[in-house]
Amino acid sequence: MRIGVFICHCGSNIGGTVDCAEVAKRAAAMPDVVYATDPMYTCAEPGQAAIEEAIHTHALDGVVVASCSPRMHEPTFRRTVERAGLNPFMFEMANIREHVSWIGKDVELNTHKATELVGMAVEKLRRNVPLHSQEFPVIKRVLVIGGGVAGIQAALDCADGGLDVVLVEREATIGGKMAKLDKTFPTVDCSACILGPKMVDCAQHPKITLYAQSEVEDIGGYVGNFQVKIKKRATYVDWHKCTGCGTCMEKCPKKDVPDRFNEGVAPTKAITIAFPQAIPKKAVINPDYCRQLTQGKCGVCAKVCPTKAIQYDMVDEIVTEEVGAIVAATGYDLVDWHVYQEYGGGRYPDVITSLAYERLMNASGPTGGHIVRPSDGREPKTIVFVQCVGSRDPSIGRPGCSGFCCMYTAKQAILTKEHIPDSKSYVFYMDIRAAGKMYDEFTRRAMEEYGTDYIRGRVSMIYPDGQGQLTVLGMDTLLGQQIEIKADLVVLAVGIEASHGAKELAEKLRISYDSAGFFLESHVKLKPVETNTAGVFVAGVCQGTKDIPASVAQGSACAAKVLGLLAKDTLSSNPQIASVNTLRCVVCGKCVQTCPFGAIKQVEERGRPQIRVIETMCQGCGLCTSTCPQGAIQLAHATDNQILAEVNALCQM
Amino acid sequence: MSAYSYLTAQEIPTLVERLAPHFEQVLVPTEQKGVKESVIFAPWTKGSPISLAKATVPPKAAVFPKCETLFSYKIEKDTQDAPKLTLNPEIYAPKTLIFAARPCDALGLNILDRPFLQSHYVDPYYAAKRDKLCVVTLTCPSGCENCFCHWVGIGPAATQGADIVLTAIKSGYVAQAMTQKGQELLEKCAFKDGTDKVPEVNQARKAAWESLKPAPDLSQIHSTLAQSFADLDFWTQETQACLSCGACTYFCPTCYCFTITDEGDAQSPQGGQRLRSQDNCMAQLYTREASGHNPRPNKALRMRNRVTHKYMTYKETWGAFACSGCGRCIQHCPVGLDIRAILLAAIARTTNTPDMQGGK
Amino acid sequence: MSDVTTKELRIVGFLCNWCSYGGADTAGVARAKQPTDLRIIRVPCSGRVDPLFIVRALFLGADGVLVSGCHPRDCHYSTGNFYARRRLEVLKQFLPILGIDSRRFEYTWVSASEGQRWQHVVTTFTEQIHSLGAAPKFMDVEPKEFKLGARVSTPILPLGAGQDQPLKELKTAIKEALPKLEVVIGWQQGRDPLHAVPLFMRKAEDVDKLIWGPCNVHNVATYLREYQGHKVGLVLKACDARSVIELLQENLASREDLTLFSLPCQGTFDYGRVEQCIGRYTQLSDVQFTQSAATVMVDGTSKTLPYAEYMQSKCLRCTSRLPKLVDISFGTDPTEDAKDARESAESLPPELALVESLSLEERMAFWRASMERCIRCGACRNSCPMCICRDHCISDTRDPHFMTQADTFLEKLFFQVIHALHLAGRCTECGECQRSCPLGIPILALRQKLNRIISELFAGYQAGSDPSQVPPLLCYAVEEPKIKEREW
Amino acid sequence: MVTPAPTTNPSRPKMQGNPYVPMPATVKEVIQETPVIKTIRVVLDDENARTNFHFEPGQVGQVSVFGVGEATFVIASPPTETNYLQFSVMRAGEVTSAIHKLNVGDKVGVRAPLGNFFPYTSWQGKNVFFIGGGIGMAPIRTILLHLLAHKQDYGTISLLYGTRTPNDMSYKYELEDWLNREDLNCNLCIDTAAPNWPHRVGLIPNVLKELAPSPKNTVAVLCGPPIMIRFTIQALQELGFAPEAIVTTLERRMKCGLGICGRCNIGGSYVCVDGPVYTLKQLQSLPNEL
Repeated sequence: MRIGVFICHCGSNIGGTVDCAEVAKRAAAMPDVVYATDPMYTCAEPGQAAIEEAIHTHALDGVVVASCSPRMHEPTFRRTVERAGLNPFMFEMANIREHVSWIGKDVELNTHKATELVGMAVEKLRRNVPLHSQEFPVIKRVLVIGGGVAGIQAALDCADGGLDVVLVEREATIGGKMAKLDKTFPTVDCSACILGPKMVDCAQHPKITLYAQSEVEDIGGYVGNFQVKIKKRATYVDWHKCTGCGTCMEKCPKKDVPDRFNEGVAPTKAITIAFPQAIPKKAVINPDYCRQLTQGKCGVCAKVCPTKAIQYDMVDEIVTEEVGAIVAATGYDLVDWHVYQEYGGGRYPDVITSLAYERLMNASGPTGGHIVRPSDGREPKTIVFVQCVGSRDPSIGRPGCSGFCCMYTAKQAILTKEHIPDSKSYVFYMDIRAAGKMYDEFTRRAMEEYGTDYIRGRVSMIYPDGQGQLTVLGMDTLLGQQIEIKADLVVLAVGIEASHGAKELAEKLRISYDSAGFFLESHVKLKPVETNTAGVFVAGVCQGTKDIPASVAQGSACAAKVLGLLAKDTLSSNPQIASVNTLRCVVCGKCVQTCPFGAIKQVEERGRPQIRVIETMCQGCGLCTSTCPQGAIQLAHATDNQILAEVNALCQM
Repeated sequence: MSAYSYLTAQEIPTLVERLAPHFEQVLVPTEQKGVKESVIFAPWTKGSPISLAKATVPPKAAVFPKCETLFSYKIEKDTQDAPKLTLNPEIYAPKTLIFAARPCDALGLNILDRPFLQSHYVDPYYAAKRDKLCVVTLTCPSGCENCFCHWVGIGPAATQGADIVLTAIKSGYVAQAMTQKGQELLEKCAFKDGTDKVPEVNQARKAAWESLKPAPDLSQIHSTLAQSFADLDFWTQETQACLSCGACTYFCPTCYCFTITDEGDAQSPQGGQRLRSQDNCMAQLYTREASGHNPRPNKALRMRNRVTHKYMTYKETWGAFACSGCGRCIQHCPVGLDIRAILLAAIARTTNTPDMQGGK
Repeated sequence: MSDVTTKELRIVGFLCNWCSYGGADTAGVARAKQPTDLRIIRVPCSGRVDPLFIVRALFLGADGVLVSGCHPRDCHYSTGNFYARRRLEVLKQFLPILGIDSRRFEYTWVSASEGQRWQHVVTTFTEQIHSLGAAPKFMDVEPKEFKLGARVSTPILPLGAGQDQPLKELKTAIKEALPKLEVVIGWQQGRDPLHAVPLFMRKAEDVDKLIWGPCNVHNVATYLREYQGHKVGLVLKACDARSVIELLQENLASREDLTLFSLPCQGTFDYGRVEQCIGRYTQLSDVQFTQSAATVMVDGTSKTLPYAEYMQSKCLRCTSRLPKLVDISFGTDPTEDAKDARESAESLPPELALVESLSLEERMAFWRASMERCIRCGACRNSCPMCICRDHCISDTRDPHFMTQADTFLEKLFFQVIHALHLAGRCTECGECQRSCPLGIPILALRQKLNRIISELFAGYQAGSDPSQVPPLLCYAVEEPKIKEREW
Repeated sequence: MVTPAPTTNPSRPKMQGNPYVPMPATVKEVIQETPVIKTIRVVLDDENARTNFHFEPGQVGQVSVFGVGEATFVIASPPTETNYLQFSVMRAGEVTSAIHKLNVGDKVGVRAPLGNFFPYTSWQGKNVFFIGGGIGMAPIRTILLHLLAHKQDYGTISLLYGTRTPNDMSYKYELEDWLNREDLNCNLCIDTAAPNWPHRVGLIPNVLKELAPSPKNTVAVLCGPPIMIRFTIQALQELGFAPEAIVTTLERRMKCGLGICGRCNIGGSYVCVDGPVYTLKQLQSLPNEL
């Protein structure tokens, strides 16, 4: 082999504490190195040109650059050597800036360390082989999981961009959490008025196929070629016939069914249409409560349905869709706040969540928009809002801020005053987080124009005073004194976590999630909607707390990414993948079992079992290589022999 | 001086002590601690205990080491000129004494001599060591359960291949010089003359012979095996229990398969070595070619190669068996595979007589 | 290449590309001063780190090895670090049995944003290695032998005694099953009545050769891999059955292909001890098995082998005398009689007890002395029922080139480490490796140690107990109650 | 007593000195023949070694890449070529991959000549029909060129060279010349039809049957992969060639090359010293271990 080594000074960044010329001199003595030099800025245009020139002049077939982190410039230099006719993988980097010159001042030690890092890179490079990508066709369809505002936005943008969209929604209607809200901050405009048209667009868009009351059962395949199994849960109503007239719901004799959509504010029936603007506006029977389904007698809805849409023998159905990309927009659920015994743990009917409070305020909610106490239906006059219930609380494992509670609490305080002008609202808060456009102004209005009392401190105890009111004990940390408020209604700003079932979905998508269940993006800043599984994107709160504008922005961002990805007719596979040496493989299947991506399969070839890596699915983690006892499956560019060469080089230096 | 010396049992260490100054290395059977008793030929230093038991591992490593350097190589770069390649052959051949080997061990050395010294090429590594080797054997007092030295033409009291032969008698040991080299050494040791003990020696050797059970006639075994060669069912049947581990070959005093490998980067500062290591013809990889083609892909074919090499092809080439009947392959086989049983089965197969179970 | 003489120690780091390598970059960008000793090898994922790399580095003279990956749940490859955590924890606890201080190896999690944490990790680990000093080199340790201590001795009933009738029934059953099976593997008498060899029954008359007794040492499950996909029968001791179960766990055998026969077993001979007692002999004419001992006639002398003294130590500790998984068995299950064994099963087996009683330096000396006599015959490997690679052992190839051909004790010890680590969570402790070693090297100690580590870490897991269990190193848990991850 | 050692034909060139130590050599030229075959031309470093080096066509050499190991290849240049030794190497294992990475000026080692050679003197006055399949063309080339250099001693010289695809043909730079030579009846074939292929199409045994060379006073010499050898021998026998008129070379994994280490033996015949050239008649006398 003929290797060229370039020891970058990076101005004085490296040159200041590493004797680059000396490193180059020592590198020249290393095996297979035929050329070594120490340019000032290797990544700059003249630096790259010098590499290209050296490749030609010295007939190099491999290049080592010792400079900054490969996480920074490896792609740059790979392109450089490729321009000069080398395979981009005949290149190695030694990180002598972040790992050497910037973390120590001793020139002698640094020079020594830099030399050894270069030595390792040379030994690795000597075992590199050219790697080549493969092209494969893509399916120009996208799956959006979750029909909240983020999912709706992503679906609409993708569909408008010309892609076929499959939108899967777990509930009977799309709209997500936003559909439950009354007004939105900081403009206090009607949530339904701005979301509703988008929901209708979704339903009517010729390129969008909507599966409501459905879940993703299984995902196979890889970027460009996913096979998705979708479970359409039985609705017991033939949606082709159902007109959404609501007669069934009206006549259903079962009246004590908990209402998920209304956050349990009031009971509902066993056959329901979630809310008047639901999309699709179709009835669904709750099989856990329906008398016909649980006891085998009733059949009222079937009798009253004008279109004979009721179908008690309906079963779940699995449909398979093939898509090229997936957007996950599964949103959030509230933290289980019942762990807070000091707030009653759910025992007091007049301590409610802010989401339930939204349903109380909402004109299409069960109270028709009248704020009343769940316990006695009276209008509350003193309302206490408690912030950070289940947020910023490491004791329950939820150390993070939920992001939007400060803002909606201000909104709810304002709306409360507008609904009940003679009411008084108190807000217990830790810090006010109002960092968005017009946000701080908005909270100020809540305080200044609407007379909401903001008390900095936590509520230590809520208990009924025995006379129909709740005693709220808290601490005003600014005044340093105990506060006691007699409240008619307490609204808890309950923190959020990833939607229930998100972890299971993450495993199907083969993406990571954090302790609150939020999906992990590929890079926190630079790849906020990508994930580490190619072709899978995340939008909205499923990735982390965010408000409506941010969710919508992410929905659009995902659409842009998907449109960009699927704009090509073919994709090229990552060549840094595992491959099986069938002469050595004993087909024990341990790699198949451990592969995080299901990218390794046992197949029959000429009647004999063989292990095969699906090139487009392999992500290049190398778990299989360290699992295989024979060393028969090797990850290209990080083979056992390459890593051993580095170990040997290090330990024998 | 006589060719016989007499020494008491207590004088065995003295004998080694007196022989030792004439050698750079003295290998004596040494007992090892472990979960079972084992005895290996280990370098002797004054005071080290000497076991007179038959060693677990034959002494062939003295001439054909487990692993030896053929030469070291190094490529040094020169920016101006062409790179410089240096090859340094290393022939390590200390003057060595093997003490208290058994007759089968000594015969084993003779069997190794032919391919290494008398074939198309003289193996310089083997030749150098063999040339400087002196062998003192101890005759066996009796046959033992695994041995079958008398099947292959020697016996418990055979003397071939030894420079000095020790025989235990009631009152001690008699050392008999068998070669000029042995005679000179024995003289230097200056023990009591043992000529008068010769009848006792002969009696002890005779007793050893008499302890043996009759051996089958192996004079035609090469043609017997040739007739069985193509009968794959036979070989498959006989090797069912084989685990292909290779204990039989590594513990064999006559097996001389080896492999050659390079270890170490030629361009590294320390260079590298081309090593020759004992290898194992029972391994699947032994004959597999880079293309994946393997002329001996299963254990039956490999066992056939091993057995026919020992009793057929070596005999056809050299006129003798490549087996000294030491029985280590039987004793150390994890599944007790018995090469005697294979030979008897081959005979039974061609003569159509019933299989002599277990070879006894 | 070391032309700088400093007090630097050799510390090797394996960092995953996505989190920890980025974390180290972040520390660099923040100019977070760190000791210079560490040299970083960039790997895609902590799951890529083969524990053998670490042992190799330590054997080659590294003074410390650090592995750092993404925090659990944050893995770029979603689950790579979960596997890494299990493997690396097992390795860390395993190192001391070799004589290596476990503090020379650490693994931790650092994310790409945790520059400060990286600085802390490097500084702390480097200080830890400096406080330990340069690693003692195996090459500098004088070989030293140590003798095995006395073993727990439990009264034990012989496997041969009183089994005549069940054996007869078993033979009949095998003959009945034979037409549907390609072969049934059991034991027959070997070169003399004291030695058994595997028996391959294909015809009814072969079945008459079947024996059942304390000489049936071989684990016939070892042959199962050769017959994968064929209908075979196996005559099993309870311990052999565990190997079968483990193979089923790994999908390397399929239950419907197997017909499992057994009789209650009460122990088999430790031939190392038997040979010590009997010594060299010319002829062994007869063996009588009674309730408590076997009497052997050798060269005209009668010798007695009381079972309690001459059984394999695994038999003295055996708590289940009839396999958990069996199709056809006869005789009564004497497991109840094994109460004493249950107690002794808790104690350390003699090989492990010996090594554990030694200091780290003595362990190095012990392994050096033991492995120096190894002649790499491969009997330990090939007789292991779980050694599935067989002809494709990683030690016999240069692709990958983990081992050299050089005949040094360290290479040979490394081979034992490979074998042991490849068995981690899979070894049923049948002891065939050690039994097969012609040189009596107590290599079982390494496997025994690993099994105890695995059992401690993974809720008492024992390989080969339940065909539906997944071996612990082939799966993971998001929360590992027993793994105390090192958070510095 | 010990029978006399196996005798080597005294006229056969043999390795001199310590037979395990290669002669240092330098790569002079590297030719990419096909995607998987490279030809290297090496020059022995030592002048004495160079002048004293003689070999016969068919003899093999062990090429060392130090640090990787040795592998056996036929010396594919004719003995008349004194400027270099040529080896054509198909990439398969570790050593061959290392050879493929060699550059001009790199150091290698050569242990040669080893083994026997083609018994060409016994072919004088006869027609010779050469059959080369794939990489098996390398040994054919050396003997073919040797015979062409002494063509007056032989009858008609024919060649059938077949590969899987046109891309797999080695020595492309010579083929045109061979096709045009008057003194060589050169036939090329590939397994399946390919665009712009003007020559024959079909598997070697089938094409051979189409060509149907007369066995009369003719020797057939064939080299190639084991499967091709097996079927081509069948075809030759069908055409009426006698076992002693069929000459082939065997490929075995070799280490020492000296007839000791025990890898390459077929029964008692060691391919490294008794081979690689065998007549079918000789092979038939060996135990059937092909």
